[in-house]
Amino acid sequence: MMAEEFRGKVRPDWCPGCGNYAQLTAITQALAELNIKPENVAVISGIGCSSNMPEFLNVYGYHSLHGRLLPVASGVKWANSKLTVIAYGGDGDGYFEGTQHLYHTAKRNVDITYMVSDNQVFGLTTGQASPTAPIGLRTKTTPDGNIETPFNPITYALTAGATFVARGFSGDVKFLKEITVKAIKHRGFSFIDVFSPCVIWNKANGYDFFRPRVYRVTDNDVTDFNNAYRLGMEWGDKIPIGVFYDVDRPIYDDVDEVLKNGPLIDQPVHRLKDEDLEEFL
Amino acid sequence: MMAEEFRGKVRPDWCPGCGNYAQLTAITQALAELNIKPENVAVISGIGCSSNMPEFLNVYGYHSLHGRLLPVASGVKWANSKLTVIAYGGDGDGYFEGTQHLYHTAKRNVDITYMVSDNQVFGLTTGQASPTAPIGLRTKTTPDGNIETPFNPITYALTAGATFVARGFSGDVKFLKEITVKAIKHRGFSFIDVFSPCVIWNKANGYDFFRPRVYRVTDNDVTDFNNAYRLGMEWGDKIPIGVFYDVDRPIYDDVDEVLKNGPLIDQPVHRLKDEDLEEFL
Amino acid sequence: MKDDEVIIRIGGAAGDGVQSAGEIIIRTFSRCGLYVTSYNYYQDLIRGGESWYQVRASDHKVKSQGDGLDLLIALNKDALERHTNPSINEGGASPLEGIAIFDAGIKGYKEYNNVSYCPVPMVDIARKYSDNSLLKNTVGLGAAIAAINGDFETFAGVIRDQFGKKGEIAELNVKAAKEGYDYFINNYKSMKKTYKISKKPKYVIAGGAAIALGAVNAGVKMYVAYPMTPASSALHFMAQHAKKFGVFVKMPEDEISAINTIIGANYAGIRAMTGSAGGGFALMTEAVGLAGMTEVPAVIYEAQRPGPSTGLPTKTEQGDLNQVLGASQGDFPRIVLAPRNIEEAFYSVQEAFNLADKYQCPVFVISDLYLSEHYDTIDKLNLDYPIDRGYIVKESENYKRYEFTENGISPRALPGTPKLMHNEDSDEHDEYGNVVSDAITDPVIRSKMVEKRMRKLEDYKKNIPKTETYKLDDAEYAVILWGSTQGAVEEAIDILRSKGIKIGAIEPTHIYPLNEDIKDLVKNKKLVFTVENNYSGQFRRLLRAELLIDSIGINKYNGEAFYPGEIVKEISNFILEEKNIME
Amino acid sequence: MKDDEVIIRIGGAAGDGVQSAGEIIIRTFSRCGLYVTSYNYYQDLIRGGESWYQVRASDHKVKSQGDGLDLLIALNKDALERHTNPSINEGGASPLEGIAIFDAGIKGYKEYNNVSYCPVPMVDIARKYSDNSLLKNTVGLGAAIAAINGDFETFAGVIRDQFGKKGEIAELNVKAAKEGYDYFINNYKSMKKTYKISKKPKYVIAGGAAIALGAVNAGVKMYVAYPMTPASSALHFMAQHAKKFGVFVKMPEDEISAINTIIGANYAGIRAMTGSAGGGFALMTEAVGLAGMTEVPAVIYEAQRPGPSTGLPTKTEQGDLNQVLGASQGDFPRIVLAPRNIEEAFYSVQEAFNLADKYQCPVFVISDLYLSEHYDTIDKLNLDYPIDRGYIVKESENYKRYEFTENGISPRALPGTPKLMHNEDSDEHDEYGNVVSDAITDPVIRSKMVEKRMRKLEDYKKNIPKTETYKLDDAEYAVILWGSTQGAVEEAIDILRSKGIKIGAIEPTHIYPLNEDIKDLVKNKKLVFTVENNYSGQFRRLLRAELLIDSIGINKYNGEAFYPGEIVKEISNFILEEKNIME
Ligand SMILES: Cc1ncc(C[n+]2csc(CCOP(=O)(O)OP(=O)(O)O)c2C)c(N)n1
Ligand SMILES: Cc1ncc(C[n+]2csc(CCOP(=O)(O)OP(=O)(O)O)c2C)c(N)n1
Ligand code: SF4
Ligand code: SF4
Ligand SMILES: [Mg+2]
Ligand SMILES: [Mg+2]
Repeated sequence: MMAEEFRGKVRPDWCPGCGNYAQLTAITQALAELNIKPENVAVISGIGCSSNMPEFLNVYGYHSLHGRLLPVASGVKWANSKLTVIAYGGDGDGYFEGTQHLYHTAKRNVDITYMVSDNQVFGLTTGQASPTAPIGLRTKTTPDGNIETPFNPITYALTAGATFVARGFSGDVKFLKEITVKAIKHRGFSFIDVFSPCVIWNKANGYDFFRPRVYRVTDNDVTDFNNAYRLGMEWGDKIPIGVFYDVDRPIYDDVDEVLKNGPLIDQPVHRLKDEDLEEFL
Repeated sequence: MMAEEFRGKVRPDWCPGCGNYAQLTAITQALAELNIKPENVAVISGIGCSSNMPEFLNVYGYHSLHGRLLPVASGVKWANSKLTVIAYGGDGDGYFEGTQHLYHTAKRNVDITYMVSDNQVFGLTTGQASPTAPIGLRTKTTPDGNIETPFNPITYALTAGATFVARGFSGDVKFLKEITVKAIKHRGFSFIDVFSPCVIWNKANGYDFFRPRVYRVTDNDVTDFNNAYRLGMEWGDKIPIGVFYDVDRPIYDDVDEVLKNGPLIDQPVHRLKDEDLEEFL
Repeated sequence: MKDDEVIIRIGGAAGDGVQSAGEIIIRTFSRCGLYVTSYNYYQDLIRGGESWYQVRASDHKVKSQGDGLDLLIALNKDALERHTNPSINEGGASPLEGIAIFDAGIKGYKEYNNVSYCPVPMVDIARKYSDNSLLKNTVGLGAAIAAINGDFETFAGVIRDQFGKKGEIAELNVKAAKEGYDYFINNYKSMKKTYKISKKPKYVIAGGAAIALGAVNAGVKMYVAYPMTPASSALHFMAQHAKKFGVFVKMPEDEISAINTIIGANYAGIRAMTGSAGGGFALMTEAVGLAGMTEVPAVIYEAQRPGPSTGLPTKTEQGDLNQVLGASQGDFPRIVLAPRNIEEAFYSVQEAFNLADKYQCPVFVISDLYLSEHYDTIDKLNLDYPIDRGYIVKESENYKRYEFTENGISPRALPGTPKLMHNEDSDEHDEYGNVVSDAITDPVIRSKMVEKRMRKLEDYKKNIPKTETYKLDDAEYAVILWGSTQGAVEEAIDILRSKGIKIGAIEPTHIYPLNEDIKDLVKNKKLVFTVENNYSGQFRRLLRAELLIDSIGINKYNGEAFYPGEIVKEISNFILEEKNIME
Repeated sequence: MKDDEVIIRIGGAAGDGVQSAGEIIIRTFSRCGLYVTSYNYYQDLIRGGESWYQVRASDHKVKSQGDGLDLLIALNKDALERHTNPSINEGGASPLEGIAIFDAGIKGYKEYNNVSYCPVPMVDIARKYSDNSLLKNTVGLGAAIAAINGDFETFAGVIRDQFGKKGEIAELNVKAAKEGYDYFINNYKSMKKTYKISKKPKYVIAGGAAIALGAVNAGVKMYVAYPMTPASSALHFMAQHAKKFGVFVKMPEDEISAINTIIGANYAGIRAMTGSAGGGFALMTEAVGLAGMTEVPAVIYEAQRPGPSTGLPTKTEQGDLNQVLGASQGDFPRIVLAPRNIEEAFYSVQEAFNLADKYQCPVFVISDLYLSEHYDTIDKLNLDYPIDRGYIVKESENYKRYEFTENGISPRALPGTPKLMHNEDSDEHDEYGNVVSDAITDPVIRSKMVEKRMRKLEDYKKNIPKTETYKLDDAEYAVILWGSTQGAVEEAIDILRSKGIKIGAIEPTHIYPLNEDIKDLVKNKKLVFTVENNYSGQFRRLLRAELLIDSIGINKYNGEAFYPGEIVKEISNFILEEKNIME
């Protein structure tokens, strides 16, 4: 497959320079590399600039509600586990409105890939501080600078029990693509937080901020939880990107008595017979 | 003050033996010990057996919605920071419906005390598996046994940034009271998960399960995050109870430009004057 | 108190085994071939508190818990005094006029006329067999079977099934029951009732289970819900039958997750369902609009209980109609069904799935605590309800997910279908599913897309089944009802007719949108009443808003279901008043 | 196109500075003492896409964006062609009949009649002063001021204020503008308009800011909201003025948190408020019932945009009425206010706070994108709105939080008050606040408590201000409107009256419950119309449900606000048809 075959007819409407373009590239290239058929891919998004993604792809796209992409994606995957399900959304979407779903979806180890475009702001609603906004960031809602400790997506996902936890950067598409390939291949809940500059509302923390700071982590022991947690806490002059954690654990479908029997969509419908009603006599 | 003065006129309607009685005792004794006036205490609860608590107290009680006690409690505290605000609810309430609020309230370091009655089930709705239910627990919703990894309240609260994290046990009321005193005195978000047997719906994990396993932790370094996290992960033959983490960090009111100026309820109302409208000319 | 029926009530505290005793009686009657209905009065707490269970049986269909009480089994003194007190105040329940069975150890109770007190040494007998304090209930039930001249062997069979797993315990119970039975026979006089026992067993089923069963028969493959009374019983039933019926059942972190998960699953092509009660459903409302906008089928079970807010969690009301009609912003097609009884609940859910697939929109099945939690006997269920998955395509040239069609129904392509990849969007979109609010909003397409969606409802309106009626043909007065009040209203109508008042009922089950035929049905009626279990007359308002039909509201909002006698009284008053005015 | 007014439109792409150019024009007019209103047409994306801004000014009050267009400033070729095209299709906007100002570099555009093309070397002039591409807008604005015979000095003052912080830049802009101004004067003919410039400056304010200001003046101490267009502008205003006005502003994790936080704060005794749009408000509905049940005051600002679901985020609609009325299960008192314009929005919020405190219930202020996001000039705001905190007690013997009173209003005791400790409960409760569904549910108290709560609404109904009308006294036809359609409807009425049709308007602002006086107002009208910005006629249905008033719906649902001309056309057709039938 070619990455282009995964590109939709609609031209992305993101601002020139927006970090989301990198994720679009990474996702289409990863799908091509993995040789997945477009019809077998479902991309589910929330609401935000980033969440406009499905429209720009040639797959089954579902642009849902702010913060609700993970329940929708779980429903899709559980209904038809033959599909490759990717959830894609913003940091406001996933770490504010959808915090709860992220935790419990990760805990369940649902076999989907979740990529977050982390730009530290609400892009689409014109630039309020998001949960990952650094202390001091001035926005429409924080005119005197943000005062809340930023949300840490990595330690959150780890604590939740995600079996694949990674971080990417829109300024390093090649590496992002590699991470994405691994995430999609991973059996279980795979999570990628991507530093994705918003060139309009968060100029202070754009490519110029991250480029000198991020460094690729490649030789870490991805099965070492404590090391992953430590990497997640690392912040400052050096900020790691890469796959921090990657372990093999049963997915939800392995342990559920019904899902075990194969994709629900292929399981026969049970029409009631008289003997099914015997318990009511 | 005497603990009895904090007892309301309504007799608790919990089942005989229910773990919640211990929390009622611990809270009333702690308030008495701290010599707080009943009128200056607000106890906010969610919905569940545990959440019936406010009715049994002689304080300002607010029995809110399932999972929403923390936003309500934050509103109360921010409105009138002279009040001692205690949030009390169940594990379904706090770790399912309210997961999101717990995280963000802790992250903000709102100066309230949050105690959770953790019985691993939904008591009031007749015993479904709660997020802390152990693998294999058979309930109405998990007739073949629970298959989800249990939620870990301790590591969750720590990751969220709670500045006081503790665990208690209804079978050790004295220690629970001591923890509660510390939690209320703590300036910032203090969190206590309490093993609180439900003698009706979770007989397998009641006093008999916990009593031989729990042990008091008292000589730990409560400022050591990693140690606290490690204590939170400890499970099996030995399960620690006690204050795992207790650090001093600015509370939300310290850093907000308006809250800084004292209780909102005491701040004068700003009636508009003509000069306030000048910016519109 | 009619001769051809019997009303039995068991009273005690929560945790006393009141409900399971009631269920044993129901099943005994059902296996005797009688029709039974029941009423469960319980509190929002696990132990203690007052609780009672009423069973009414006859050889003809009984439709409500009924007025009157023939036999009381009192499990404590409080229950004995409460249910014999002529001014009993349980929201409409009648005091006992008949036999009271209770433990001989209960002494010093207040005595009333019309009651024949029949103490039975329930505790003493029970102690002979076991320490289990619930065994005394069985003794009392045995005595009750004697009191109503019931068939002990059928009863013993039910007991054996109930305690089946524990063979020895079952026999123990049967023996204790027989002692209770014999004690009554030897000491007291049984009542005379004329109903005939056929021994052709009937089904006994509660509303929640009927809803779940209906979903199973409609081919549901996924049920995702967060517990909330009175919707939980369907969830429990589903969970317990998940493996048997091949339904994936999940209790997620909250109601928001529940509905969005089933929307995902329906989008992916299976039938999936969720259910909740008022407050839990409130949390789902945003997603209702998502299903509406993306045109994904979704079946939602809304089980009402008294509000506002947490309200009375274990009581009944019909106060969520406004919420269901107002769920989510904007205009989009939704369909609301309100089954009137347990049997209909089974079919309504199946119809809901077909409608959801056909019209690609959210479809609600509204119930209430009374309907969902009580048991009825049912002759037979027709299991052949056809499944129709609607307009799903596998191939298409120039595929348009939201094609402008005449009836507004556009072709669905399920994920996995080659070549038909497309976008489904909660933003307003064009026929292909592409957003119209980006580069330039197209107001023309926007209008057309709104109209396309709403045309589905116009199409549906043409296909709403004729509104059912009860004794309406010659009626001068009409009662409009919806949902679970059917039984009480129909029995009230029978009583009023026996007094010479020509009255009938109009019984819409497809409550939104409404069938316009109701306009004809109310024509020329002297007075039209709308009976509902809420304060403000939510359905009465709907009739005004939709059909400009005005009516007199008969409302009850104390948490209990209507009793036929209450309706008779209120309607009689209005008719009397009207006659006075006429004269 | 009237002589005593001017309509200016600036068209370009998102990110081109369209909106800020529009605001400069508005402010210029306002400082000249003219009345201005505006219309903002933009897309749901940050850069690119089509966007335009319309300003209408006169020396008398202008109430809508108006029909017609006198002057276009086109920032690109696309905009030039679009707005001059006679079949322009922006949901009702008129094509240009007048002057088009655009950069002289734009070539090869399609030309239309009725347009006088006035290219100005905007880019060339701008380049002389700065690299900033937005400077060319200033040149165009300068030319526009010349075209309308405007006062350059006032305009320069606005520019200076706008770029004030950067003194040098301001002067640069003024100079560039002057060149544009001079270029126009030297090359083209200005238009003749008869409005008088007084130079007595007026206020310019947008709806969102007016809402926020109203809250401040009502004594709000806390505003908690999660951003959502079109409610965000109030949040932004509050955040930016938090310190100045002493309001604690917080953006929490979600809307559920927002509303529950302000309920906590109101319970604790301060005035606190939240706001959201359709989908965000859907998430708040459960908590609306909590406020209703616990009788905690809560003011909720609901700003509508086209639905369902995400819909058209930057467009306008009045489609959330059903949702607001149906928010949360069960029956409980709620009050809904719908201000008709920006000035009224300021007062409505203050009234809402007093009503919330008086009736201890949720009170909604409904707005829409058009009302919240556009700017109007306003003469003066009365700042003396009285604050009334309602029935709060500090002492009481045998204190009953939910005392059964005649008007249903019970005494509140705030936390911190000695001796009045009590419980407030989302479960049904007795007068003391203790739950009635525990040991034994008391159906009598339940009914009484429902009635007590609902009596508050009866009391309120007696106090709803008289419904306002417009030219209704001698009217044969009536238009009912709610909310932001006021301006377009009143202007339509003026036009219809100028054609000899006697028509007036009925303008309820207190839309739930409704004042019964509307029944009288519609009496004997030949035809009654309800104009609203939605598909299904949600307010029309409410009039039927509440007052049995039927009307003809005039509906627009393409995302744009009504233009007076559209209403004139539709109403004329109906009246013509009616006359034909009559004859
Ligand atoms: C329930 C709900 N609340 C609020 C909104 C408004 N809204 C749209 S996008 C957005 C935030 C977007 O931020 P983020 O998720 O970080 O995405 P980004 O635009 O930065 O990619 C919000 C709050 C909404 N659509 N739905
Ligand atoms: C929004 C909402 N969903 C569901 C419920 C029903 N409900 C009441 S209590 C409860 C769970 C109680 O469990 P927990 O919080 O663990 O408290 P416990 O009874 O065990 O103390 C639920 C689901 C509700 N009241 N509101
Ligand atoms: S506003 Fe920011 S996040 Fe949105 S498209 Fe533009 S650059 Fe990207
Ligand atoms: S059911 Fe369990 S949690 Fe509830 S009161 Fe009884 S013992 Fe306590
Ligand atoms: Mg973002
Ligand atoms: Mg629990």
